[in-house]
Amino acid sequence: MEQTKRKFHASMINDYRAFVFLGIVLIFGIFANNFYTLYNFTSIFSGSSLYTFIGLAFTLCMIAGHMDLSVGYMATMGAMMVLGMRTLEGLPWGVAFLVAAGVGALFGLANGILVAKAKIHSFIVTLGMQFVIKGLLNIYSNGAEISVKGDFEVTDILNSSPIPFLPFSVLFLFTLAAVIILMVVLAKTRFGRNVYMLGGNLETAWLAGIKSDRNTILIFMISGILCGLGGALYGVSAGTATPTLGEKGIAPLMVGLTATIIGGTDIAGGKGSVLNTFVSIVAILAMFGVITTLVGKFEVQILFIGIVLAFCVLYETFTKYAKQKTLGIRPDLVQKYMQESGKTKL
Amino acid sequence: MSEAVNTNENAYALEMRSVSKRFPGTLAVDQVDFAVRAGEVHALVGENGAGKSTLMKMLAGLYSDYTGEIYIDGKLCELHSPSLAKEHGVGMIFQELSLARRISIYENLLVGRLPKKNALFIDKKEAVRQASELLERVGLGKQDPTKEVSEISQCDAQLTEIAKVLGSNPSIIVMDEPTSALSSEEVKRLFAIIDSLKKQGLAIIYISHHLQEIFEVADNITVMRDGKKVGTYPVEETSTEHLIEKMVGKSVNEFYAEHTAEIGEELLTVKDFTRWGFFHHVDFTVHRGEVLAIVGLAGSGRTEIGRSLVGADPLDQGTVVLDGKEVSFKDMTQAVNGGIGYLTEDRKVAGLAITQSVTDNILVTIIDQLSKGASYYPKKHLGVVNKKIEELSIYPPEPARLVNNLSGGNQQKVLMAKWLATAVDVLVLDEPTRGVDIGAKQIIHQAVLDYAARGNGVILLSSDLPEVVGLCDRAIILREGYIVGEIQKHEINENTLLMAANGEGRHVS
Amino acid sequence: MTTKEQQATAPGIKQDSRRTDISKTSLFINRAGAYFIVAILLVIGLIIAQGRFVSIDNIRSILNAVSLTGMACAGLAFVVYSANFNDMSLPMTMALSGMMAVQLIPFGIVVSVVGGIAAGTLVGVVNGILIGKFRANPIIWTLAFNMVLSGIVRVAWGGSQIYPDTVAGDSEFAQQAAVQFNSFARTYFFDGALPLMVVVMIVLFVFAYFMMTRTRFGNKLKMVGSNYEAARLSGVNCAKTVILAYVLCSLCAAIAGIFYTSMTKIGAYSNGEGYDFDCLTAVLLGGMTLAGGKGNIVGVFGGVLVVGMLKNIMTLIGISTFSQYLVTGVVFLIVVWINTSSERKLGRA
Amino acid sequence: MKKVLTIVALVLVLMFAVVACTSTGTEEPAAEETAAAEEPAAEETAAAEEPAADTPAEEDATNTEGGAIDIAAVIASEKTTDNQQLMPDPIEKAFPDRPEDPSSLPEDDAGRYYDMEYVGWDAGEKDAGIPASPGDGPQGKKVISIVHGDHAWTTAYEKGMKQACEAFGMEVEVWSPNWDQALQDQLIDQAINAQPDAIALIPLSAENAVQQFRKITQAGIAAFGTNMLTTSDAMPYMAAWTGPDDWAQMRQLADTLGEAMGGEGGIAYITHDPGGSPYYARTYGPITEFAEKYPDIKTLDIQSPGFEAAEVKQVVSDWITRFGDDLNAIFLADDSAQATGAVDAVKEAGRDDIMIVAAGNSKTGQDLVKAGDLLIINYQSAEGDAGLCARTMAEWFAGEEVLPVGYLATDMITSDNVEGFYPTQW
Repeated sequence: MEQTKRKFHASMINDYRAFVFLGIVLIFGIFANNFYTLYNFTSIFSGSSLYTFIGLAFTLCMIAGHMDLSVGYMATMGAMMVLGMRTLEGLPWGVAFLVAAGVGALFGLANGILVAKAKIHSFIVTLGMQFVIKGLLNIYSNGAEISVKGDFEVTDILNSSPIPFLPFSVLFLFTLAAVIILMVVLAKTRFGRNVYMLGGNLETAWLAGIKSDRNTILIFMISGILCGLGGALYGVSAGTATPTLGEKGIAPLMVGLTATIIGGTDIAGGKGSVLNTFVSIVAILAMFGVITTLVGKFEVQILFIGIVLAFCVLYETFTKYAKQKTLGIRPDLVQKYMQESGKTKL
Repeated sequence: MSEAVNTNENAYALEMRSVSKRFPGTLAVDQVDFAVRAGEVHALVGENGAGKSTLMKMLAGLYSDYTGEIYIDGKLCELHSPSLAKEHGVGMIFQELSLARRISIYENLLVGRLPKKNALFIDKKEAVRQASELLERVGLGKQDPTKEVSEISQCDAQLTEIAKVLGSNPSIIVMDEPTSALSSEEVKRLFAIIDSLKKQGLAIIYISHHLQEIFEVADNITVMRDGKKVGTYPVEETSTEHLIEKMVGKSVNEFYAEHTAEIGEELLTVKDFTRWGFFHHVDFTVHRGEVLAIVGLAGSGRTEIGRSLVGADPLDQGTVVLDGKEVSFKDMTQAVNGGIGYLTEDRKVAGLAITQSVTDNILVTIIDQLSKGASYYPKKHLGVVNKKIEELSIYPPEPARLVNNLSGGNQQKVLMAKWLATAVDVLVLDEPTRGVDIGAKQIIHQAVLDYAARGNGVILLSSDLPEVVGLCDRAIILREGYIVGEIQKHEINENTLLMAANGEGRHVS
Repeated sequence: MTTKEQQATAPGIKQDSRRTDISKTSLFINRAGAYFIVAILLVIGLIIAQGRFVSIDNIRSILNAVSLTGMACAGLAFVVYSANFNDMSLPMTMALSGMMAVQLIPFGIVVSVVGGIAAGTLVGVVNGILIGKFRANPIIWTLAFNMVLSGIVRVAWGGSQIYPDTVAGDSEFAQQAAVQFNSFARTYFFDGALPLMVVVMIVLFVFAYFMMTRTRFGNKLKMVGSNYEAARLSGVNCAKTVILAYVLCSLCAAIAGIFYTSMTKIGAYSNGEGYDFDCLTAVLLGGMTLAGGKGNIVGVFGGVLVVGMLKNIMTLIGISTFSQYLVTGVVFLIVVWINTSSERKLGRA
Repeated sequence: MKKVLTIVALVLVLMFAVVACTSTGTEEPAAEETAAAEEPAAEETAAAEEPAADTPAEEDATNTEGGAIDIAAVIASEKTTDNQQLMPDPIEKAFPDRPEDPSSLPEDDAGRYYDMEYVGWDAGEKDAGIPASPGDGPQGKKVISIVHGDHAWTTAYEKGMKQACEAFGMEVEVWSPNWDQALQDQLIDQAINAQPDAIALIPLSAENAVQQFRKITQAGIAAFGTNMLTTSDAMPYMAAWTGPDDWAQMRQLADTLGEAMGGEGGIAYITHDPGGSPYYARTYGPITEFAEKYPDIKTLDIQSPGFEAAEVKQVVSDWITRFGDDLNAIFLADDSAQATGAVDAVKEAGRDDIMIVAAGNSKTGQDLVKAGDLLIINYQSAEGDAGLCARTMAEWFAGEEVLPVGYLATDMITSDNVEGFYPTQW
């Protein structure tokens, strides 16, 4: 009984803390005026779109044991490309979106090759790639923002809520679709399971004949495509994009990273869930909303997101620190010893 | 042996013909012929470093540069990668578990070949069903395959590992020390499984130090020594004594010169030493000039005693008296200053900083002694390093060379040198010569004896029995975390040690 | 048999990677490190700028421009060296020390500087304890701590900037301290040829050099960085060593933060933004690797020089800010790639 | 486990402390420490309350008996920190005809930037969705002001906004997205959700503003643009726009500088963040002005090193090396960190002859003007910016006619008049 109870607590913090966090935020929402309105939730969900795409990409890489710091800039690239193709080049929307995703894939490919083939740490590769993308973006648009130039047709479609009485905009439905597709891919396909295996135990994966290089490159490419699409959707829904999109405020990269950690994805890889990341992002945005209504100050937002992240890191650190002490213990010897010594507790 | 093969009847499931594998500095496997029939459990025994594991890794496709020929079911195969070996029906169960701990059992079982529902998706139901089937075959039918590996016991993980190998439908299964983490009841379960596999017509190669187990489970036994095959014996025609004689060979007496130690006063006394779940109520004493061996099979708590003694791992109860003073070490810094050193068993993971130079590695234990205040410059102390390099004949004798660019034997010498450079009174040596060539082994052994002869105490934790026999003055036997006996110098030979560790023979207490 | 042996030596088959002989070119590239790039840049600079490049003015301007990055890099090198990736709390360490220093100006210049440095160093102590002792993930923890600090600093000062002369108020003594504080970044020796900031940067690098090579701390840090477990089991007090590495890192960052504040004459939470990755870039260019225990301070100084010279030359050629990002990124990736492959060839990775 | 619990407890305490700090600190940012010390237990209730619900303590002399506010009297009475008028009169601007195709004109032709410089004046009909003025005056009206991000300028703007709104008896909340476009979009959604009477917005992006103002108007709330210019597409969705006339101010600075340079020489530009309206106004404003009036002044280089003193210093030092005596003047888009860096670089090189002009109105800039290091800066009151916006809103609530685009007066600060602008706003 005691043990199941403890297990329950542990799993609440380990596996479901994103939901717990969301719950806490929702409770605090009671004190905020107009928090529980359809409009507010539509806005929270829509606002989560960009962060979700970035968070998904980041989580995917982290499950495989890598870090992709370039997600923020790849998303900016997506937003700039889709609007650039549409407004500056006059291509149809569909082609523009394809170009955005394709460019994302291209940079993902570059990241993947440098990580898998040149064996450079992903942290370094993506750090350098940030500068490269930033430079290219600025050169492409000459530093200026690109907008839909009054062509709000698709923007309006993205921002409309097609289902009555539900706070889901089309933009959010696309986001939700991406979450579900990635969840299915990770859970239901061989590739998805290989991602976990690569992060969990590279040697096992190798011994089992999983082509680790090819899979790593594919992971980074998917990350790029997600960012490209996420950025493109955001850019169109906002009607504009600037090259500085990925670096202002609490940068989208930071929100994605924080949500990944809060969602319980293991920093060393092999464990994680995109659903938890998604829930964390919604919770973070809801928290921003509550704080804005209650306090109205940005500094409190950054403080709270820091505290939540710090709390998760500390929790993980201390449990790991405590676990280290009993690592490798032999339960049969414990049992035997307890029987002999008459002790019931260690 | 191979000439006797008749390819039509009595065909070998596996035949290796004069295979060799060279590592820098050693010939790990030297022209070995080895053959196993289908439906046979073939045990492979030998001392540490005899080449058993290398031979089997060759079979599992971990080396692409072996020489010789390997026939599986009469066909010549090139086992240059793990996936090739798998295709040819070789299944290998490694000593260290190769399961991803945070991933579910069924995925570990079916890694790389999860069943598909259609072109896109895997079929989880089918996967779980297949996994359950596999688990059933190893007697884990009640286990839930969707659990994470980290949630199940060590024993179940070991059995899962076997199930994983079974999943690829091998015709040959290699088990490397499969019982090291199992209790005696669990071992029985494992043997029942092996028996059923045998009946299904699989060829099983079984590597173990537990001779008792081997007699229980094997049909034929091949003995290896120093990378060469000594011979193959049907189990009915041999005995423990006979095997040990073959494993040890005559070289032991030649190799280990007789030494007589001058045993001085008590140096280290350990009482009621307990870490729950690892070792319990361990008492022993080490005298000056004495080499005390703690002998036990893998998983007996040997290493853990050493680690707890120097504060590298926690301790639940017990007292340690060193040189008349009661001490308790919270970490290794205190232990080294207090006079106990610990040479780790895994030099690459926990022993040496292989990306640093020989100098840095040798001096790391004595930085505090050498430094004046905060100031310390390793190049000033090259004398100390050169002396150790000379003492242990580390080759090439370049203090600035990176450890990674040395051969395994010389790396181990560096590890030894780093502890000999200190002024500690007691040295705990955990497998001081694992995976080391004969030459290096001899040098390290001489260094250990010299160290003890200077009036220091040595605690030797080794599974290399000739080493124990050749070096130690007294041995205590550890089984399942408890001390079960003590053997004095005049009684020590490999025979008595092996028997004691295997739970046979006389217990002296 | 013979076919087997031929195959065993055929190309494409993996050989034992532990080499006993060492590739000369790899060793040269590895040793020369960032200075190889410095030399190339020097040649480019000489060609394109026709003599103006090596003028005292230009050299001083390059050094002056990198002095803040350089100060922070001298400290950050310890953290990278200890295999703890990066100190993401660097920006807030700089901001906090600057703001504390400005806030303490009414108590005199000495209290102000000491207080500012102490506040910054405190960040390092917390980081060090959590990462060195409890083994928290260095990236995530320092990132979280940076956010927390950022929040605290913004809340504590109400989101506003503070000016040394305003904080000083009307007191003559405090006003003088404010003037002194603002003059730190504007002090020159030898008739304007040698700015104080450059002197401080060089002093910090020399200090870091001695800390890393000539003290027991530095040598222990090398072992901790290369193999934490091996160092621990050799009796090295790893926790203490890592804590000290973080303390040194934030000490240098705090000094840089005070100069930054003195330079802008404004204490603000945004001081130091972007220094986390900028400094890491310079340190990695200087030949240190994330695996720890590799590279040296001389190399890091070279990396800092590369950053400064690259920017200088690009501005001299007239490359736009946008293209500068691109060039920096590409140069960084190429250098790191060469560095990684030479490390691998030397058997160090 | 104990340790974990301790940490949890600490974090919780910290969280409550923060809530306490900030909820009381909204009105007086500097006093939050004492406030937190005084009432540590009141955190939750304080947090739940509307921060702006506290009625202004100061006695309002302009309050007439009937409760209606005399807007003109309020306008006349309020002063900024630097003793200027908080709510100055908006200024109209004359505008020339629009060229055929501005984008075909060369970079240094003023016509090319016509759509930015004269944005809003010819934007056509206001959108029908803009609600009608209630006509019952500003009292008790709820206003949400969304700024662009945290900055010392913003703090001054916030102060001005609160001071002005309180004087009118309006409730105001100021929200900041910290320069994050995505977050600003979200804040707008939240603001709409809160159903205020008006929303004043400093858009982060001129293009995106169309979408933002459109959204507010479609929700039936009056939208007021402030400070940042938008594209003309956004103008129909605003009840009114107020703010500084960046282009005119830059032209004014350029004129004065051109005269000081004697109509010839080389000039280099440090820009604002590329892409935004200040970028064009503060770079191409002077460039086009010079092209028209002083064609012998040559543009040497344009760089965007951002707002960090060290970076700017490096760029300016490199310029001095590269151009030598050809460099006679530098035009900066910012008079604080950029000015500090540029002045330091010039001094270090001993090139006191280089004239530096900066846009902006910070304490740093004013100090540098006073010290003679900067030639001129422009007077651009942050509080006045907010004040004008509040005034326009108040007038609109009262049903008065407001200008569709109302500019702040353009003034320059030189060493002659700098003393009159102390103490500075930020």
